[in-house]
Amino acid sequence: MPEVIADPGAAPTTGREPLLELHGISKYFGGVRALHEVDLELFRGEVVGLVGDNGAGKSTLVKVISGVEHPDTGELRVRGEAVRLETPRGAQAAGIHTVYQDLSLCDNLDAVRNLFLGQELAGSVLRGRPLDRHRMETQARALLDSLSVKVRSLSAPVGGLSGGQRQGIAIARALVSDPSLVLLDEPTAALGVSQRAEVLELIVRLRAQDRGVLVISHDLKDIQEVADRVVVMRLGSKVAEFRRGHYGSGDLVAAITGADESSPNPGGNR
Amino acid sequence: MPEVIADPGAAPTTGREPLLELHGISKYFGGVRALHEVDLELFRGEVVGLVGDNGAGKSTLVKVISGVEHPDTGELRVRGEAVRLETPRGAQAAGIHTVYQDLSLCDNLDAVRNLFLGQELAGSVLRGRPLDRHRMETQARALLDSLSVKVRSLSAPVGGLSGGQRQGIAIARALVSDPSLVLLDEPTAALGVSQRAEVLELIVRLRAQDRGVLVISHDLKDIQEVADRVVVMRLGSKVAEFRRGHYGSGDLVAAITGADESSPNPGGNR
Amino acid sequence: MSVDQSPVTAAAAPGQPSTPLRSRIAGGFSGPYRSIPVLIVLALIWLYFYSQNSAYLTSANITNLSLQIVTTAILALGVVFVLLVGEIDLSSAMLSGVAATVTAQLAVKSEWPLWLAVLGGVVVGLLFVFVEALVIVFGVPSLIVTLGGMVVLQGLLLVVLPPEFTINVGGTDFAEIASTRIPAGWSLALAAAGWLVFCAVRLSRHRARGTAAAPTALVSVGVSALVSGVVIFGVVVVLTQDRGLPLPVLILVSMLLVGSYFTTQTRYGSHLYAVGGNREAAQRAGIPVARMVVYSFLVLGACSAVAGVVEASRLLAVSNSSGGGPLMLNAIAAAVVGGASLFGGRGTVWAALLGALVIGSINNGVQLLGMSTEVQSFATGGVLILAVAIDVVITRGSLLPNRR
Amino acid sequence: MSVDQSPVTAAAAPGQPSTPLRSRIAGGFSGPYRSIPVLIVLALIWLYFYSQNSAYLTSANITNLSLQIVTTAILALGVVFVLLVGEIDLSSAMLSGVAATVTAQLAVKSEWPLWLAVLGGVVVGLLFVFVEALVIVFGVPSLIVTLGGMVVLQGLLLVVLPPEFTINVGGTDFAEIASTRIPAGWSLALAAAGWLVFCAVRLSRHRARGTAAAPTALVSVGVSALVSGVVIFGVVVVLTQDRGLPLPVLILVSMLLVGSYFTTQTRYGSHLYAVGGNREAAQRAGIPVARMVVYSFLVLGACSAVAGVVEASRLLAVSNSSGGGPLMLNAIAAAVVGGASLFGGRGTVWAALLGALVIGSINNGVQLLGMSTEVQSFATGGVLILAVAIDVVITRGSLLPNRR
Amino acid sequence: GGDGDSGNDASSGGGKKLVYFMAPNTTPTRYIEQDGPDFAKALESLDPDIEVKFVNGGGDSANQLSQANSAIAAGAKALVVVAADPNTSAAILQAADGAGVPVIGYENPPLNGPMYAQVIFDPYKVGVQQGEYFQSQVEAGAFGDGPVDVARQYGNKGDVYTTEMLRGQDEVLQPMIDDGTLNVVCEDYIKDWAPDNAQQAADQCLTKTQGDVDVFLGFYDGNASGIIAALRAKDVQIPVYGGQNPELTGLQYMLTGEQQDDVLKAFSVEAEAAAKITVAAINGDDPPSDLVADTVNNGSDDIPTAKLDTTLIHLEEGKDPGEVVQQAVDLGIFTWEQICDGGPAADTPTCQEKAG
Ligand SMILES: Nc1ncnc2c1ncn2[C@@H]1O[C@H](COP(=O)(O)OP(=O)(O)OP(=O)(O)O)[C@@H](O)[C@H]1O
Ligand SMILES: Nc1ncnc2c1ncn2[C@@H]1O[C@H](COP(=O)(O)OP(=O)(O)OP(=O)(O)O)[C@@H](O)[C@H]1O
Ligand SMILES: [Mg+2]
Ligand SMILES: [Mg+2]
Repeated sequence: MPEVIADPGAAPTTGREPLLELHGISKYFGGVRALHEVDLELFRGEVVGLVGDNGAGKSTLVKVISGVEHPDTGELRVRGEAVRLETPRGAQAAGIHTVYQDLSLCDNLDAVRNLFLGQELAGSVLRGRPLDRHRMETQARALLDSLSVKVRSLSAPVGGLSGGQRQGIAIARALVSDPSLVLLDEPTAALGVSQRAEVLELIVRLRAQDRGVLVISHDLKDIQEVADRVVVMRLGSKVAEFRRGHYGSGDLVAAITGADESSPNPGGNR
Repeated sequence: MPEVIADPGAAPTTGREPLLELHGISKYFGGVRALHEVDLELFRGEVVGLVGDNGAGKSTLVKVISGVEHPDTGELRVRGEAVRLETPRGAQAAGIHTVYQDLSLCDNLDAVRNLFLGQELAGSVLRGRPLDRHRMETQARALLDSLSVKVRSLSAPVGGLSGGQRQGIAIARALVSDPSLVLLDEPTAALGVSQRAEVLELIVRLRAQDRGVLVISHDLKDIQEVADRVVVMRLGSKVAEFRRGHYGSGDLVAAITGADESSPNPGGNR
Repeated sequence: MSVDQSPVTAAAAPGQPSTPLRSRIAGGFSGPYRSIPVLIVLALIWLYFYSQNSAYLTSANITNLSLQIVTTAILALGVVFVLLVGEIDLSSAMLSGVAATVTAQLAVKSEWPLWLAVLGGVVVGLLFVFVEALVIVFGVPSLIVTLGGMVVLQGLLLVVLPPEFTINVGGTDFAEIASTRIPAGWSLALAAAGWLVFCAVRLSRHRARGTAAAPTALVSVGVSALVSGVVIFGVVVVLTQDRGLPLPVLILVSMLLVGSYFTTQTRYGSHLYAVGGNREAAQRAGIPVARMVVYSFLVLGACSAVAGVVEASRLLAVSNSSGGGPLMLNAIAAAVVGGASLFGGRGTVWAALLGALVIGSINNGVQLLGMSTEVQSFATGGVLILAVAIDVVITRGSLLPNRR
Repeated sequence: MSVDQSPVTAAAAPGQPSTPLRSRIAGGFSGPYRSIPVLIVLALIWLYFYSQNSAYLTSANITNLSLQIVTTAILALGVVFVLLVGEIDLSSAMLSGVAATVTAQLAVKSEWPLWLAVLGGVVVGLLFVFVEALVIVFGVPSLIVTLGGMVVLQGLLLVVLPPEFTINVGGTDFAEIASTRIPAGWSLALAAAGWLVFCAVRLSRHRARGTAAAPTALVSVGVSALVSGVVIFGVVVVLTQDRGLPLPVLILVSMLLVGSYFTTQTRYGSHLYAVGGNREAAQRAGIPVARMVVYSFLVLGACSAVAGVVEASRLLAVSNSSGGGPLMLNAIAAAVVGGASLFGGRGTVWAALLGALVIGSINNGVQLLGMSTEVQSFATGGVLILAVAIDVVITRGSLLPNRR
Repeated sequence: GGDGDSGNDASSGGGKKLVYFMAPNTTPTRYIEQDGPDFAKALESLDPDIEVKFVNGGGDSANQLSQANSAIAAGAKALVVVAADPNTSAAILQAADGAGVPVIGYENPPLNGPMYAQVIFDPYKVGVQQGEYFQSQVEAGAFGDGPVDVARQYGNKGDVYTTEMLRGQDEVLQPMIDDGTLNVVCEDYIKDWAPDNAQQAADQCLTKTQGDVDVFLGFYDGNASGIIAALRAKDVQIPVYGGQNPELTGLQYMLTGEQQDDVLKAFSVEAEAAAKITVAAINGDDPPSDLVADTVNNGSDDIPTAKLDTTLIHLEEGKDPGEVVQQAVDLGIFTWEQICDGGPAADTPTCQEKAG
């Protein structure tokens, strides 16, 4: 049972149209029910935390929003308009940028090319869209520095970079475009202490720029720190929603593990 | 400068031969110096934490110990005997088991096959080493349950599993063999709250079984909790070593970032 | 904003079943059920050609077909092993010619006993691929090694052939490999034995699960026994109509069964798939990757020698054109049509049989219709592509391409 | 415990240089420097054959060689594009035959102006690969589509050929494509212009870096200008000895330059590598993957039409054998020898030239030595494998195989 | 193996006159095994100062062209060319013409260009010969009364040789087809002339007609051997006609009575003729007029041509097949040892006798 359902009328987002609305989204993989009738709203200038146990369906939800996976049922609205996001390209056109849990980098390309993948700074069509390598490099360095990501060579294939460096590049990509909604799937998992702080900083900055942010993390402390609203998923369903200040860590853990419910864990192995 | 160098003579490991010794290990990737003259000792029944910023060389060090990468200089001793670990197979034969940061799972195989990869329960050579699928499945379920990892189907390819489920399987592999030394490279990065607790629990259990454990993590709280000794790396060099109870979080962070040193950060971009 | 976004016209109805059929189908055709779509495609091909010419499904033509595909299928079996570990091969068809020539030399000219001569051919096949595999393991791409190997084998074929460049094996023991027919009685007995073993294994597996085994599992054992029985006996009855079961078919089936056992039930098979799926991970798990690559090439070598011997016995001769022609590409295509991936780690040994059947059925049917050469080309190429396209549609359960 | 562990006999000396040479070399041959080992191998091949027969390096033979490889290299250029996005192609050689036949029909029989006829051939090439690419994008493996396409094209060739199955282009404008020689003066002027543009671009790039540009970077600009100048003028001088620079060579070089510009300097090129490197990631980054695959096939179609026209003009005729023979496998092998990967995302367009040069040099040399057919086969296959093996050793900077 | 090849030494014979014998591919055995060595032997006896080099085009015109260029560059005095594909070999002629090197076409000569001379067994005439013998058999009632159901197999579609032979066969057979004496139940072009394709075509023809075929008529011995393999596998007896360009299998199947006829081409005669013409070419003489009696237009030029005669041999009721095959042995095409060593003919009375 949802424990605290945010009442949009009372929220700080009062009267504003949601940037993103999901209604009754379900998704099956063969026999596995990854998402079950999930509803979600996200407003401009708001950070929503998405938490849940491993395999709860968080990444699947993100993939549905970013056009990678297609929901079996349900409806998706961007700025009030029902859309069918057929491809990630479509989602990007709708202003949605995603940092995926698996990073989705091209290991054979260097850091600069990965950073600007699909949004290269290029010349006119007439000249065959020549890359402005110099400007891209300069910007890349600035972006990575702003996240404290240290990459020794910007022109070496990212396949050889460390886990944290790779994650840093994936996150920095969100800064290249100008999205109205940013989805971050466990953005800090592989990051060092200072990089992690920079990313939390970044999230706050994105909110200040009036963008919507959906962030997934297993670090409840981080979530409590940055999220205006926390949505909890369990076994594919949304089970709870908390607003900042109206919950404690215990509430979150209880909702994640389903400890408060009398029924035994309906999932588990087999 | 190493801040607190453990004196083996005074350590709880007194008089015992180290399980693993590294002397002056260096490793270059093209022009990048990933490891520089690293020395390390690891004893039975000891948990050593390895921390450092992104790109500090932690994973490279683990790969050198597990036979994946070959050091350019330096010497490696297992149980006092100098060895050259040419392949991961060789390292395994020496009793070293590694959980890699990139998990190293075969996405096309199911959970059971991944768990027992290379150490399948199989019949006699005469019958062509038939797999004992039934026993493997039973054991796999038990292993995953012990880590609270919930995988709905043990016979679906792991390519479709969630990030945390995949990491759970990678860690559970360490329990299949009977290694004397376990290397864990950021084992909890993608794990949920309860799974993370189980893994910390597991590390303690491994120590109790008198095995050596080397664990890498960016979560300093976890490290402080389980590690008997913490080794700090920066830019490929070992810069500090602390023994349990002799340091605070501030010391760690300072060593990691090099904040205490007067010289400016020698690395960074370019 | 872009064509990719369109307003939802028919919003999903709320009352849908909990697991949509489509996802269930798509999920169901992975893994061991991957063969089902190919079988459907095969049925469509057969139906089509039968509707064009009813001679297509006579038992005589089915026997024809089975003999026409045997060589391709055996070679494709070897190719599947090599594809499984993520390598490719271009030399095995030529190798089959060389191995067959050596066998013919030994059997016909040197008058060795047939089994020893065949063994000689197999040894030649194994030796050659062993050298190739060593070079591949050293780090040279398999495409180059086997392409170079193919050129070398073209020369080798001229060397092992006698000066008159052909050995006619008609009328010798050698010719009987292809012409031997196992009488219906024996064939049925063999089939029955095989089927009983299959059922016994399934049942014992079921028992091994012990108390955990649900009654539904028992039902599934029963169903699979029934289905397999109908298929096995049906095929045997059809193929024995025409003077008995051809020996080459039995050879092919035995090789497939052995291959299937090793790839699915043993440690060795598990490692093959691991190497093809993620070579780095397999190596880190302590699997001797190089050795697995060598093993799979050795299987290829043995298969190609057997394929060459069967083909020579069917053609009653070896010559300097042995192993040439479209055999190599057909074998690779058969493996891929059957579901093996060029990128490694996917496919079963049955891919070899199914793919060869699809390709062979098309060739057989097209030729039966007696069209002109040009039209035959169009039909052969077009139907092949169409067949795989239908397979793709059924497998993913949707007409729409994977959106990219 | 295992053979993998051996006591360290010669423990690493403490006084080693900080960056061992081996790692530095191995690191240096990745990316744009990937071609250097292939060049070394090429030099070795040339040296070997020259030592066997000094006629090998006469300017006549070098011109001969350059004409021999042009067709393969142009086709391989198209193949590189397709390999870059992780697909494969088997049909382009046959397509080159069909496109050449169409061109010959239009130019010789219908008496269209040559450029229009060539355009017609190119359009045919583009149309055919476009259809193939659509099917591939739909989800059918490219191996199957292009194999089927090849069979269809074999029929199509018989259809587009006149009833006598050949068109003789000797003595027509068409024949002049291959026989035209650009006089030494013009060739040198062209080369000088090209070289100046190259230097200017490098210099302006250097300027663009502005204050950040170190003086060492300026030195490297100077060195690269010098080296490229020596290479360009050297090649032109050698190739113009024999009546001037052959037009086909100029066509090839122009296509390579355009291809190189697009793959390395433009957005389009970046996307090609991304699609080949990680298709899923490319798609998620918003790259129109399907469109990129179609584009790369279109490049292949254009290349194969040009290759066919050049080949027909060189042979002075098209016939039912046009596009057959070893051309297809040679083109794929050339791409792979030059450094492209069958698994996508690796290689440069220069791979086409270098690989074709390696293969062509071997063939040319082996033929020059006048060995018997068998020995020629052994030498051709063996040297090809050896050449790539040497390349592998130089590239990884070690004789030892990747330990697995 | 090809130990018939000679002149392997890389260093071109000091001062010797180089002649290149350019074989098309390795599929027909004769050029490597018979024509080549015979040619070299004949040439050597005519002029010991000549050195013959052998190259093999591997079935690819482009490859053959580059071989010709290499040969010219190496200082060849004459090229003897069996074209890999006559239709696309004009460039060889042009290159040789440009360098002033005479080209002697051989058996399957290049088209559409100037040539010194050529030696051929006219494929058109071979087709006529096959057709005429077949016609005589039909008229003799060898396949019973009424329309004769004949299954025809041709060569690779589009090849010059196929087109020419078919023209010859049809010259004789078309009237019979038109008047209903012959009923063609199947006709197949055999891709690449390959026996296995011939076998499959025969298989499918028998399926289609439910075995209702009175006779098979092929194009050469390779077709026949494929057809016979198909018939043997089905255990049916249908006569096979249309042998040509003898291969070992063809002569063996004539001994076993499964192949009815064969058109013999005396390779050694052809090689000798080519040798004589080559010597004349090198010496700058006209082609020897006793040999080179005709001219043939090859598309662009009138080429002096030596047309050699072919002999049709065939089985006959009551005649010892050994006698028939003896003619082939006499021409030096194969020896009895080769014909009788293993294979289907080993047990025939003829072989028992010859081997004994
Ligand atoms: N492509 C797929 N094929 C099959 N099953 C899938 C696929 N993707 C996800 N699943 C299943 O769907 C469920 C939800 O997965 P998801 O990745 O969304 O979890 P998550 O909440 O992101 O977990 P984590 O915290 O571990 O990342 C899991 O049980 C997973 O196994
Ligand atoms: N295969 C490789 N090729 C080139 N450079 C490499 C390779 N592997 C590692 N490096 C470089 O070596 C350095 C150390 O990498 P390593 O992966 O060991 O870092 P790490 O300490 O594990 O970092 P993280 O916390 O981000 O995982 C990095 O600068 C990385 O870019
Ligand atoms: Mg996730
Ligand atoms: Mg790491």
